[in-house]
Amino acid sequence: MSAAVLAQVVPFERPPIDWHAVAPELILLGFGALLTLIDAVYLERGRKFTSALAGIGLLAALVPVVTLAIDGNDRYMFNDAYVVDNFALVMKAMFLLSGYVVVLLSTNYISEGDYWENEYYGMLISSVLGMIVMASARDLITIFVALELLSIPAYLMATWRKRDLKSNEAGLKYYLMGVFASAVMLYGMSLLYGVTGTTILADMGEVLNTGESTSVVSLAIVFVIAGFAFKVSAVPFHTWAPDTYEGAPTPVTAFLAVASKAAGFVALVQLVFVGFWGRGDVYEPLMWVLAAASMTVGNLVALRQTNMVRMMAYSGIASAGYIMAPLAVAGVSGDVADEALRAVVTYLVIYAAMNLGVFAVILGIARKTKSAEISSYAGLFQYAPGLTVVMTVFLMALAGIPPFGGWWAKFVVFRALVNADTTMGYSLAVIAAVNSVIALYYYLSVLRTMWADEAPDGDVTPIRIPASLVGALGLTALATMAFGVYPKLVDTVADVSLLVGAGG
Amino acid sequence: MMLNQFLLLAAALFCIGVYGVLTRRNGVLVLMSVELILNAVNINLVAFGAFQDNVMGDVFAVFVIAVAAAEVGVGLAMVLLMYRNRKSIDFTEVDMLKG
Amino acid sequence: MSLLTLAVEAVPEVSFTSEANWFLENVWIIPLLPALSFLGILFFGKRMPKGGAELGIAAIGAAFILAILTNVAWLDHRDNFDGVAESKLHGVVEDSHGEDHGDEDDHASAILNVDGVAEDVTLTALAEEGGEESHPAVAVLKQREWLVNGGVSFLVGTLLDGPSVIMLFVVTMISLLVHIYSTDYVSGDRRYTHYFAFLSLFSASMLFFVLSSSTLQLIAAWELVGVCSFALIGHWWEEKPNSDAALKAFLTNRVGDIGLLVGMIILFFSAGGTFDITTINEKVVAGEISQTAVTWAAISLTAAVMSKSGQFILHTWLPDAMAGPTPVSALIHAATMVVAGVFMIARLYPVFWQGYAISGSSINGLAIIGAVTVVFAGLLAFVQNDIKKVLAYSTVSQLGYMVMALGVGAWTAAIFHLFTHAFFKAGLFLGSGSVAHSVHSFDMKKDMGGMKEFMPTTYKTFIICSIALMGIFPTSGFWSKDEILVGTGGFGVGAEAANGSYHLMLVMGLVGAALTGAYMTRAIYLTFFGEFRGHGTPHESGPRITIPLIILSVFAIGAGFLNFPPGFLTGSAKEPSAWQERFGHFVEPAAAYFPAISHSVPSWGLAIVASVVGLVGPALAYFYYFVKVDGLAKETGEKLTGLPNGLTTTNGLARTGHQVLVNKYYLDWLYQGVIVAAVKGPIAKAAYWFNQNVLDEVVNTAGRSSVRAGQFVYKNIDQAVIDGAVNGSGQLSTNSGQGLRKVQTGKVQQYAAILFAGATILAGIFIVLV
Amino acid sequence: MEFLQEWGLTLAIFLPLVGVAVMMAFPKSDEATHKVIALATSLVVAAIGVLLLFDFDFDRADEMQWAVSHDWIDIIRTQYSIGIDGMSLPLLLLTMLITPLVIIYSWNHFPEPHNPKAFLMLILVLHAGMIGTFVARDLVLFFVFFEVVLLPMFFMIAVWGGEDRRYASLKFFLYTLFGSALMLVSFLALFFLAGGETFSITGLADAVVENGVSRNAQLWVFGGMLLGFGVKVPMFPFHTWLPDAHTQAPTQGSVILAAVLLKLGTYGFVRIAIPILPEAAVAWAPWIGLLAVIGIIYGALGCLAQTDMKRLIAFSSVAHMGYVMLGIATLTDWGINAAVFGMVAHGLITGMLFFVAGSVKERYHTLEIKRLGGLLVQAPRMGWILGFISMASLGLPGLAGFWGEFPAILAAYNPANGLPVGLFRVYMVIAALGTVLAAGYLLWLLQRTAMGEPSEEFANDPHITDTNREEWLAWSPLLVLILVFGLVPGLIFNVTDDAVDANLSDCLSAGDLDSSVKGSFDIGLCEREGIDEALAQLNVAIAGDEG
Repeated sequence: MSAAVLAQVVPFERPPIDWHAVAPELILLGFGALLTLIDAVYLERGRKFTSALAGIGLLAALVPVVTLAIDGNDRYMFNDAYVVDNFALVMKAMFLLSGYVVVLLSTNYISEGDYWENEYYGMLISSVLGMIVMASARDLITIFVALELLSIPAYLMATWRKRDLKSNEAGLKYYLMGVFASAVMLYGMSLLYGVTGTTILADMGEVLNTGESTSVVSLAIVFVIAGFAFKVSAVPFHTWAPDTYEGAPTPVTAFLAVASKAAGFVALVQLVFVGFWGRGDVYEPLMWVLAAASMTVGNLVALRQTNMVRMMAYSGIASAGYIMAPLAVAGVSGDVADEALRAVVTYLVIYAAMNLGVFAVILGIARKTKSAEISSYAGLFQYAPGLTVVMTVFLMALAGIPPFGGWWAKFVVFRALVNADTTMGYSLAVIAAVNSVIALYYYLSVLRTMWADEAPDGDVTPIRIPASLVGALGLTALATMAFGVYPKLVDTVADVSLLVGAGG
Repeated sequence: MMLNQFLLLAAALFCIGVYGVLTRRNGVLVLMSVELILNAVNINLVAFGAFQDNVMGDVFAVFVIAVAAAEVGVGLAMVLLMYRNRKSIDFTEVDMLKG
Repeated sequence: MSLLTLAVEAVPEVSFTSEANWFLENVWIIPLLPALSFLGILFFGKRMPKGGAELGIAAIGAAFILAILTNVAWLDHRDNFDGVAESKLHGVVEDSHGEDHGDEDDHASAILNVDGVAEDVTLTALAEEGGEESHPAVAVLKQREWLVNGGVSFLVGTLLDGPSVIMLFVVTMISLLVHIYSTDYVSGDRRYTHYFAFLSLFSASMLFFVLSSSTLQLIAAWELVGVCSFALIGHWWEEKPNSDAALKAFLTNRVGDIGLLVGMIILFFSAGGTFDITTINEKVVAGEISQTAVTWAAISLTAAVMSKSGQFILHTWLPDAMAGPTPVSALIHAATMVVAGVFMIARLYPVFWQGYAISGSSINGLAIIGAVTVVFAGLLAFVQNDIKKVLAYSTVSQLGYMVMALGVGAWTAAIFHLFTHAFFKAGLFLGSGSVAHSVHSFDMKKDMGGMKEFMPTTYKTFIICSIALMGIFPTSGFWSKDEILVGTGGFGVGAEAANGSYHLMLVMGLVGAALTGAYMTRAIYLTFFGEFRGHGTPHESGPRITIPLIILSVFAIGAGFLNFPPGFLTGSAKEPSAWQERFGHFVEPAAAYFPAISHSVPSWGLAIVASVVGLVGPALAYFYYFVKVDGLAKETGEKLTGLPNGLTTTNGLARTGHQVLVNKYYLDWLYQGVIVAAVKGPIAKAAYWFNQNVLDEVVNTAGRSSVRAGQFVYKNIDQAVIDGAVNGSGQLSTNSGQGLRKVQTGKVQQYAAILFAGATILAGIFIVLV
Repeated sequence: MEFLQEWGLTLAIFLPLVGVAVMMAFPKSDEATHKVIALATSLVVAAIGVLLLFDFDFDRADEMQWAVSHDWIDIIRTQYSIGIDGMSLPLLLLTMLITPLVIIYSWNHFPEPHNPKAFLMLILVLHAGMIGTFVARDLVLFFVFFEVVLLPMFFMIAVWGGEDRRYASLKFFLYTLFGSALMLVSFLALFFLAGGETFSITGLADAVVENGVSRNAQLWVFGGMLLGFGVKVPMFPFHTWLPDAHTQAPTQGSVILAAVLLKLGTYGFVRIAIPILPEAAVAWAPWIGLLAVIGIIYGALGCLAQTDMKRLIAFSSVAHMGYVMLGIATLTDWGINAAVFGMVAHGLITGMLFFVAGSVKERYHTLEIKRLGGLLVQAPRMGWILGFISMASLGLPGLAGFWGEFPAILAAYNPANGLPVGLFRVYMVIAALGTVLAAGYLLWLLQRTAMGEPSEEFANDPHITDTNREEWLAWSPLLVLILVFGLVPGLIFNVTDDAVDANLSDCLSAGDLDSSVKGSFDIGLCEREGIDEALAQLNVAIAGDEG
């Protein structure tokens, strides 16, 4: 009987694997394993070099990415389930770099807290691994796996400070919302699979393109997008973000705010540009609603925050709105779509630089004040002018004041919206414009506190900042300024297109 | 013909799961509710797979099951941690962070 | 062209001139001298032994000599000119422009670059370009480019003709005398050096003014003299009244300057975009400019004259200006600056000639203003106890004569009166100064009286100058005033050739003459007769004060002989002999830029009438003061101050009149109390209130502003503004932000609910819509 | 020179930033080094300015010189393109002059909280921004520099300002940012309307015509710019940030603000708004003129109501910029020449006024006019300087101020074709009236601060000393220039004239109007009688002379 069953089984032959293409993933995998091994073997004694090792790992994984980029031609594997094209490479590089910066941020923070350290980096690396897989994932299964691979370690990292109730709560909320969202998303995916009979996005795209529109499809699309909207903390799926950001260890917050948000967007654009390409009628208005809501709610609530991290959480929600905005017009035409994609990528890259920078500063200040309350930043300019100036650069960049990076990011978004020349485009542009003024206000009031007010306890002993943090600050500040002054940098990397996959 | 019944079952499971997630105060029960949703998904996948006879659905289902295991593992760890720190696994009590 | 040539490029030299001699060519040196001395004194004055005075005197002295030589040269030039049968001028054009000029520049600068060294060209460009026949022009014009704007180049230069030549003489001479006088008068002053510095600056500006070849230059100099007068009136600025007077003077003049600017602008454009005086005049004469434009220009310029030359209703600053040191009053507020207005009319005479249609009319704005000023100012002089105030008002009234003369077309007479008046009025001021110097006061009633014993020289000179002022034969005043009266052509006087018959002006003129005589008699009595009412024993002033007085009084007598009316002594009214109208011949421009004004023929009758009237005033006053009051004082032994004030106390009508006069027709009250106070007070406040309340509030919600604006003082408003402006659209937004926060309860399952609700609702929407 | 022609302006822009970078390397404590570095940098920049002045070809003042143009951001066709012509040269040099002077002045006058490093660094950043704005020939580039200026000024006020600094600084920032947001929007709109081909100013001017941008669109875009620049100028209804900013800012801040920053707005009008959108300019001009004259009278009245010296000066800026705007509103090259001259003059004069106000504050620790007095007694030189600049500021001929005012008034008599002549003549009279008020408040200020006896409060206060060395060093150049430009206005007019004319006649070719924005006044005059005959005669005569 069973023999008979076995007899039916077609002999399995391994699909061809392009080792060069998967080299980054493999390297990270290796380092992750290595770290876990070290942890198992050396226990405490591993502390000394794990962070360095993690850093090296991330940079090492960058090497094949670069070589791939130089080589330049797109590679497809597992009948197009796994693609390495420019877009993928750019995003991978960004993930690896921001991961590296997070390592820099973490080094002292983690080693000074009395928690296990080695797992931390193990988690970090596997989460980044998930992200770079996500960058090339072009079918539902891979996307799902990648998503979980990057999420589950993130849950744990958020809960890192075990004995701290806030950290617990942060992790718990993040986890619960996460699994719930992904469950909903999976349901949507299952429906999609049911309708199209495939999980490969490209094929799915063709089916949806030709197939008539059924309500099931709409439902499925909404559910799937909702899942990732949760990841990028777009209103109304944002609720977890502020709490988690506030409670989680700051470096982890930075990681979530930049890397995992970016990962969410990667998935989103892949779905929109490859999978749902034909169904602009559904995802465009959906994106419009999400973007508008996120920008407005995020900024308005941010106005009333007294805690810097929490404020950043809301500002992050708002920026999620900005990044989504171009997707609301993506379906108009091929060129517009390309422009929209570039806008998204540009924004992600610049946003990574300036946001990580902000968190770096927050960490630096917290080393002295042990607090992220905005009021505790008063008079910073008197005793930490350096930090103040850098923070000014970052916040102004976020507010979009030239010549700091952010203006260019906003500019491309506006351009994408205006160029589409549709009502939705213009209306979003207006909303975005209004919002950037509101945003300016809360950024400014932070600056005002730092520059103009007196230090609360008159204590003006300068802050000592460890080398790694300085490194992080330097990197991010440099990038932010460079992007702002010479946006060409971003343009070259952001010059990508996904439509080839969807055949226009 | 056959398909719809599976889908309805899955939908029912899904709804029950959601209901549980939203209403159960006990952490463990919430986790179980999540499992219900995932199983609804699995049923969908397998049903569709059989219906369109390609293996992708089954593969997907397998992945879901595997991942779900990991998820629940983490989840239970968290509930445990919560119990350790505050001697309770009532999710409604967890609201230090708000606003 | 590089930077180095830029400076040069800014000043290419262009000059049109008859083969005039060196002095006429280089007259620009004259203003330059005092200008240099100004800088010299400013920077090194304090280190000089005499505190810079010597430098000033040296400079102005040199200028004076040059001025005399210039006058001589001019005399010669003027006569030769008549000799030139075919009246043409030789044009020399030095062009450092090069070809490097844009097109629009070329036709513009072509106005000047009528090149060709041996080319015969008449005085002014357009006349030449137009190729039209033009009057013989005797003036010497030298110009350089000042700036290029709108592709047109503007010139700065010297226009030397009769009026400017004579003014050179007057200004430098009086200035020199005043310098010398001052070395004694203000010796030991707290700001001795600054004083002389500003004297120099003033002389420079005034000379620059009289030589101006373009209206732009005219404006510049006009303002500059104004500033000098400001600085010198406010010389003792520690005391508020002085600085007030200075401000008043400057601001009043500024009011007039609106007229000046507007007028000049109108002329600029209607003359086709040029500031060049000769061009403007010629075009007006040639009737190339619409009557309306000219009229408006004339009217606006009249405003300027009224303020600068203290014509009635804008004259009020002049008496206050007496707050300055006396020599300054003599130089600036009697002899020179205040006649700038008159001179300006004379310069742009065609404009007024046309604008007011002077020839042929029997009344016009200019004339009436002048006439009114003559009388009203004369009356005011009666009630002054401050001797300088008396002289100030008499100055106003005399300026009235000049303006009136110009108004009735007696151009030469006006200049002539300006000329003579400069001497005797300066003499009077310096005289009063000399008296005040010894009694340390200007109050005739309190601190003077019987001065003739103490200071004989001053007394004699003062008397002479007074007689000249009263216009009694044969002093200079007589001749000039008589000419003016003739010029009015009222009641057929000088009818054959009069430019119009201004009866009213004639009458007013005569009345003015009578008044002048009367108030001067009063002043003389109060100052030099009766018994001394001051303290201490006054003594005659030193030579540095008396010598100028003597010189001036000599001129006060002699200056008039320069311009015997035709038919006097020799010759007949029809063909004047060499000595007659010498002055007129000397000053009156014979050029395309001067209107064809006809010269009235003098009449013995009027001369006699005038003299009689001129004597009646003094006679009455003499009777009242020297006989009645003096006698009263003698028998009662009372000092003058204690005496009942005759008429004004007995007769009600007279009393009110007296009141009105004492209050200067309530003009000051009107200006200070009403207008200025209003602008500085309510109006400005209102504007500021508007700023703070309305505008700022508009920045925040317009609604709240209108409600609150009223009851909020400035600070509160600012507070309000903070909320408003800062939050911008924002109170609302922060509130809504607050509201939205409520959603963030912290309960994870509610979050989940929101998430799921969001998903399903959206899904529902799209299922329905799509 | 070749090197400079290629790199000079770029150096001028970025050297200050290099200076900042260098200063970062030194600890806050050794102030001497910071001062030296800052001064040196600004002087080198100034030196570049001098070389530029010598290398500048004044015959081609209407062309861009030292022009450089490289691709910057291809996808929006933005270029890094900079250059100098007769119109921007004076302003550029003014900037290059003011900054070193401010640094010299600061030498021993650093405001509290004492932190020379940061202070000087901010000044240098400002410097870079200002220079960049004046040389930019590309809208995006212009915008970027225009914004760069904001932050340093914001901090200068917020950190070193007076009592109300937090309020003033934020108000300043939000106002100007609001303005420039609108400006950016109109720039983008213009870019897309004109075919999205280029951001270069000249390029857009042509593109607007080629793409036949609708009159309506032009009006809207111009309106946006009007707001953007108008706030900066500041024009009448948008001026309320100025008094607060000036009153609160430290002396150095006020000086830079008054001397250069305000000019960015007016410069924007003459360099960008009018050349690119002549038709809209004609439509808006009457309104601009109206706001301008309102500003003149209004600012003057504001001054009369002030009790604080610095605030008074601030309001006087509103009035003076009113004249500049009036000149611009006439759209004649007379008016615009006057405007440019006015900008420079106002820069020198008001800058000086603020310097003096600062020094007075330093000595008397108050600027309340009624408490001051007798400055001439206690510090005679400073008193005379105050008198001198008051005279200059009230537009006395022979000093710089006059040449900003009079030609503007004059131009208003006869605005460009297509503008309501009668209306502008009314403006002219009102503006002339403004000169009286100007004299009023300035002399009034002079009388109550400088004249009279010192109030017993300060009568024998040892701190009240006469002008000191740094002050002389910092002031004398300004004083000299005020006089020189007053006597030889050609130095500026002759430079700007061609450039302005070129810009306006560009409008002609670009605007494709019914001969509307005819630039130079003599053509504008053609409506009125007189000139054309005159010109005809001229040509005849010239021909005659040649023949």
